Amino acid sequence: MKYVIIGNSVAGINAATAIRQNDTQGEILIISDEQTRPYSRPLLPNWVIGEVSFSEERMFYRRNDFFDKNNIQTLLGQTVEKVDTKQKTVILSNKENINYDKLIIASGANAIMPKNITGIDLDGVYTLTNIKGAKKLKEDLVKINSIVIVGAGLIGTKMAYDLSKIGKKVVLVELAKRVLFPALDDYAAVLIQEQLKLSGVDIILNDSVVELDGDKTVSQVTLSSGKKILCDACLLSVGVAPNVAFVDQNIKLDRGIVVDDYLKACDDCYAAGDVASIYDIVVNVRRPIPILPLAAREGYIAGLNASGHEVKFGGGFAMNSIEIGKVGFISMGLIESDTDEVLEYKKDDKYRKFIIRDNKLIGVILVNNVEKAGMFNWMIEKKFDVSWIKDTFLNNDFGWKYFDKAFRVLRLDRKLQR
Amino acid sequence: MKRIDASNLKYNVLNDIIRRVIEEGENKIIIDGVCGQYYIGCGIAKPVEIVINGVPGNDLGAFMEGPTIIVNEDAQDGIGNTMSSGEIIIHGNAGDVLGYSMRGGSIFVKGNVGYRACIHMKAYKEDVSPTVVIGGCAGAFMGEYMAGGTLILLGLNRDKKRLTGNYLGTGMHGGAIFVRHGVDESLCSSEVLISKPDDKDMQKILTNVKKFCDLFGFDCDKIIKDEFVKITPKSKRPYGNLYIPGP
Amino acid sequence: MKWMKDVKTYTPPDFHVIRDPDRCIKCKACVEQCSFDATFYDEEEDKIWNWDAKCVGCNRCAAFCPTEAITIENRENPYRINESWGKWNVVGVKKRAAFGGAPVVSMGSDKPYIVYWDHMLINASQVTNPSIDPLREPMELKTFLGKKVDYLEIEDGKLKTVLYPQLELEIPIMFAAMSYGALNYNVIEAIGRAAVELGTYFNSGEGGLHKDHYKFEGNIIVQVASGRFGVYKEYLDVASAIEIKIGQGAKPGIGGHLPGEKVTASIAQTRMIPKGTDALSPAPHHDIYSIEDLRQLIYALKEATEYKKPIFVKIACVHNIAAIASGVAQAGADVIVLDGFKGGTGASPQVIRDNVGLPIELALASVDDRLRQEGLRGKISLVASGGIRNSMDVIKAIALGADAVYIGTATLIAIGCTMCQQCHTGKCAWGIATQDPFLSKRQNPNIATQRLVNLVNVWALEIKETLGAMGINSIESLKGNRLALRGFDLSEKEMEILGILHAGE
Amino acid sequence: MKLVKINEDNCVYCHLCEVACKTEHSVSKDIIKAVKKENVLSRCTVEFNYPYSASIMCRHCDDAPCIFACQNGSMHRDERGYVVVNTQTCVGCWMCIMVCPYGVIKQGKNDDWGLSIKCDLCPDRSIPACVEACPNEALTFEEL
Repeated sequence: MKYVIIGNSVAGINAATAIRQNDTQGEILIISDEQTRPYSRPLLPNWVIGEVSFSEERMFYRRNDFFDKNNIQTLLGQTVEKVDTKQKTVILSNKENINYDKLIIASGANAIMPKNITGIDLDGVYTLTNIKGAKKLKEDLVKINSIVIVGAGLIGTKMAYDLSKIGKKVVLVELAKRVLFPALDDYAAVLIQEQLKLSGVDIILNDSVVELDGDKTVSQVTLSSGKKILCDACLLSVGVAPNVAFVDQNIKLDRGIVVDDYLKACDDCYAAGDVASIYDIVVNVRRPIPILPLAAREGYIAGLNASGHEVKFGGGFAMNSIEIGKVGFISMGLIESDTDEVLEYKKDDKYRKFIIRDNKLIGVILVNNVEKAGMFNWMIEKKFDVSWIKDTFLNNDFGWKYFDKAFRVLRLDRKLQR
Repeated sequence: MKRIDASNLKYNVLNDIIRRVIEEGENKIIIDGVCGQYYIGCGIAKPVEIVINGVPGNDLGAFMEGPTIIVNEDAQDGIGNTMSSGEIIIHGNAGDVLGYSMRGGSIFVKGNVGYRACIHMKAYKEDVSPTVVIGGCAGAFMGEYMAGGTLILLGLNRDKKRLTGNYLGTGMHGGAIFVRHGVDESLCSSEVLISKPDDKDMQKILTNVKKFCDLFGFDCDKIIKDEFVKITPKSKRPYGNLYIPGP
Repeated sequence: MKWMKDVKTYTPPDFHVIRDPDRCIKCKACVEQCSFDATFYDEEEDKIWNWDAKCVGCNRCAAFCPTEAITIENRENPYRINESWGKWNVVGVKKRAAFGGAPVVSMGSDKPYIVYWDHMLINASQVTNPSIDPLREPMELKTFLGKKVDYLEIEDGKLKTVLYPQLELEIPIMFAAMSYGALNYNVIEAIGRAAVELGTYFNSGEGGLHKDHYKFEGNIIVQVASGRFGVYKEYLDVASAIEIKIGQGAKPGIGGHLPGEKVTASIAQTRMIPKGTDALSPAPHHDIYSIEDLRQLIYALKEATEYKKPIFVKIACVHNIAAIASGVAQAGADVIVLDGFKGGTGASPQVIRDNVGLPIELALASVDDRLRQEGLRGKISLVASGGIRNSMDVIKAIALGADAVYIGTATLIAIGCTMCQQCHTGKCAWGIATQDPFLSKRQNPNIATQRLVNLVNVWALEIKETLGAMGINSIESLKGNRLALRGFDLSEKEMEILGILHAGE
Repeated sequence: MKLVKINEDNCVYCHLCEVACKTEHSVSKDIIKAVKKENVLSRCTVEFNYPYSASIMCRHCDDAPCIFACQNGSMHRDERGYVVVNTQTCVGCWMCIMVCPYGVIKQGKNDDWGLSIKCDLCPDRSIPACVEACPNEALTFEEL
């Protein structure tokens, strides 16, 4: 049995791990266009500003002996040009053909380069979803004194904070009315914005970049409001798009690769991670949810299914954890709703918000008291009936003490598995 | 139905016979010639009917659970001692300590009762509550330490006699005593309150008096139209303030 | 501090809580363990405070402090020393005057009365009638409690006489009557399990028996007291013996009183009373005003249980105990339980506990004497209780004439009790005499059972070793063997009552 | 797999498990230094809601979400099969906290980085420190 995995990151690595657990003999090949050992993508902003380096073990996703220990072959620095699911072949850009018995596509997603911005091809325009983009930014960082960051998502916001921390002048431009738009509501976003402002970040909301100017290198950014900002560089972080250029017609696409409940894209072919369009159990649609915990689990389940199991993937939902300055927050699922029951607790920089629909928890925002967040995550995932316990959600000391004894004992004794 | 002749039988012999008869599955027993034998019906936990002709001795129906005992003459002391359920019907007078600590079932006495009737009678679990109806008069200390249940005193054959003795309801901390024709307040202990029965109480009285009249052939309407008073404890904790934590 | 102390009712604290700030790590173990609010945490100051006036000296905090930062000290009498008044008399007057109530206390009397056990020495064998090594030779501690027949009739090689029901004890030590209500579920559970494991009996006390504890059938003695709480057919049936409680050593002539706040739903159901009402046990049984009346109740219980169970009658030791015991024996009791002056209590008026009654040693000796004189001692069994503190007290009690003993206070001390005498408050920090579900958790039945089993087994070993030293191989041979005892530091009259010779004689 | 069983009916809310945990996970292994100087965080937390109290710590899920959520493999299964965090590599992104269904991972500090603190079932001991310290067998080490 030969397993081929496209993508050497979270989903791919977990797929390989799962396959190796089931099939100690089969051949596993990981193909990636990157040359490096799998690394921790969320740490790229930290790497850019020099907080962490590739000489440190924490930069990597798995320890150095991972491939040897699990007997996994790798083919690094090779781009996949085509996948032929009929012939069960992967065609590389160097025209080499690799046959497979089972294929797992875990090619991830790349930064979106908005087409409607003119001058996007100039030097000094950066993205930060992979090592290539990050390296460019890191190399040029000494020359950069002021930078415009387009898009206040997780990467944009974290980068804005990190860059201003090392003394760069940062302007953060966001189309929406607040930073971290899909992850936070207004109240929580204001807390984050305060932290950003404290560290010197200029935030421009409800505005977008229309033009980049400069002689070879970006020197000015024009916003749709007409405002012009002088800068040395521009970081684009407006989102990611699945990496699906190489798939054939057997694999259906919507925004990502369409998969069934077993993460199967077509016969003997699975997709996992940011590239896969999975079921969002909170908003009830299929879409790629590009977050690391889901990618890992999808990869693992795809690996299990590729190696003979039949494990259902129940779907996922968006969740985020980030710390900006003194404010740490975790948000999960839906963050705003006018039609559902909303519970809120606000006091200074403490914030708790819960959205409940049909007695099921569907959204949570926790700011600065996040240690029990996972319990809510469990409730969302399990569609737990919270009608009898929701009154205690707003307590800052929420915990097992508020549960029904019988339920609590069953859970803590691991009789009720997650 | 089984008839037992109790003449000249010692109480333990008689009771042994009763127990054996019940074990054999008999559910109605008539005992003739009873003359002071103790403990008839004691500790029996089956819904049998025992009819006693003659005067039974002390502790009739003690600890019993379920039987119906009908005494066609007078009865002695300790009737229904600590009984849990069942019914005792006395077609005459009864002696002292009637229904001591009983917690369920009912006792109907046609005539008078002696001292210390219904001491420490108690109710529990909301729905388990004893009822005692006394046709005649009672001696002192009636309802002492009473912690639950219903006691109705009718005073039918009063005849200048005092309706109750002294110390009515001493240490009472639960239940209610209903007395027809009212009660002399000076006989009551300071722990009780005397009031007028409300409609719910009257309903309870009516139900029990009706049964009493059916049993003993009195005119219910005539009895019930007289004034009743209700005696209830002032507190569930009569001695709550006597003590302080020491030393 | 939370609030100023109440100056109007001030009496000096009994204890001083000393906290070593260098050792204190503010882990709050003491704070959570103190059920009397004598130690508490001030979050704002990040400081743990002590409040001496509230400390009862239970030592729970000191026991739990992981760094030994806490020491509890007895406070000296702060008043000018007055030999005829003493602190307790002064405080006693003040408290009564300030609160207008009689102090209720728990456990046995703590006053410095003579303990006769400590004035008796046990004999041993030398040369003649050699001593026995119990580790290698059989040693019989088995005891039977119940009425004995005068003689046995044998017909055709078979026993013709019908024997009275007997309780069979592997060890002549039983767990004394402590009711559900005084103790909580977990403690009764532990005592029951220990009784089963040890082959002895535990007494339910007057509070009825929780349905869950019916599983100890075969090792239960149930009590019928004046309140008749929880007494019904099944309760009588599940018992191996029934004890009629006439009196209790710590409060002879006084009724029981379980305050309404302790009557939880479970206790209400077990006692068969309404929830939250006081559980009042009248001082006397109101159907017992004479020996004849007692006989009536004894036989009522026998009738109710078809003569299958021995009936115990427990009486508190009072001045004419010998005559009373004789009456009880003649009333038909199978076993007489004598409860001595030093016996424990969950709650008793202080004056009664400390002044009324008779030490068990004297009472036991005089009852044994009297019953012998009347030829009754061979027919019935005697159980001594109230102030049995160690295995040698057991030996001495048996030598003075007891068949077996009840242990109560020792049982509680084994599982944690520190005799702080706060049982009546319901706040027992050791989780014993409390119904508070949070405090009750402090008794883990698994651990408590093991401790009780250990205690009684060790006592049994000590008894066997002592018997061996005396050259006796059966506890039966020790019974009433007062020659095995010698007194010292006692008056002639005391020795006469105890029926023992002076040491050296 | 042996785990710490939580017997809430026996918990007396004494915090001694926490103290033992802090001491065991300190550098000095000295109870007073561990708490007063090192400020060690306890891996177990005692909760209280009268009359309930119990010490809660990692349940070492078979299918541990924290391992999946970890962005750089710091959260992993050790050779004993227990879920532990590599304190050398953890960067404190709190992704594990976000998914822990028992809410038992705490936020600590490790030089410049945040550090997820969780129960490691005392690798240097045969019985975890909290179990050994529990005075009432509210925590027991047994097969679950």
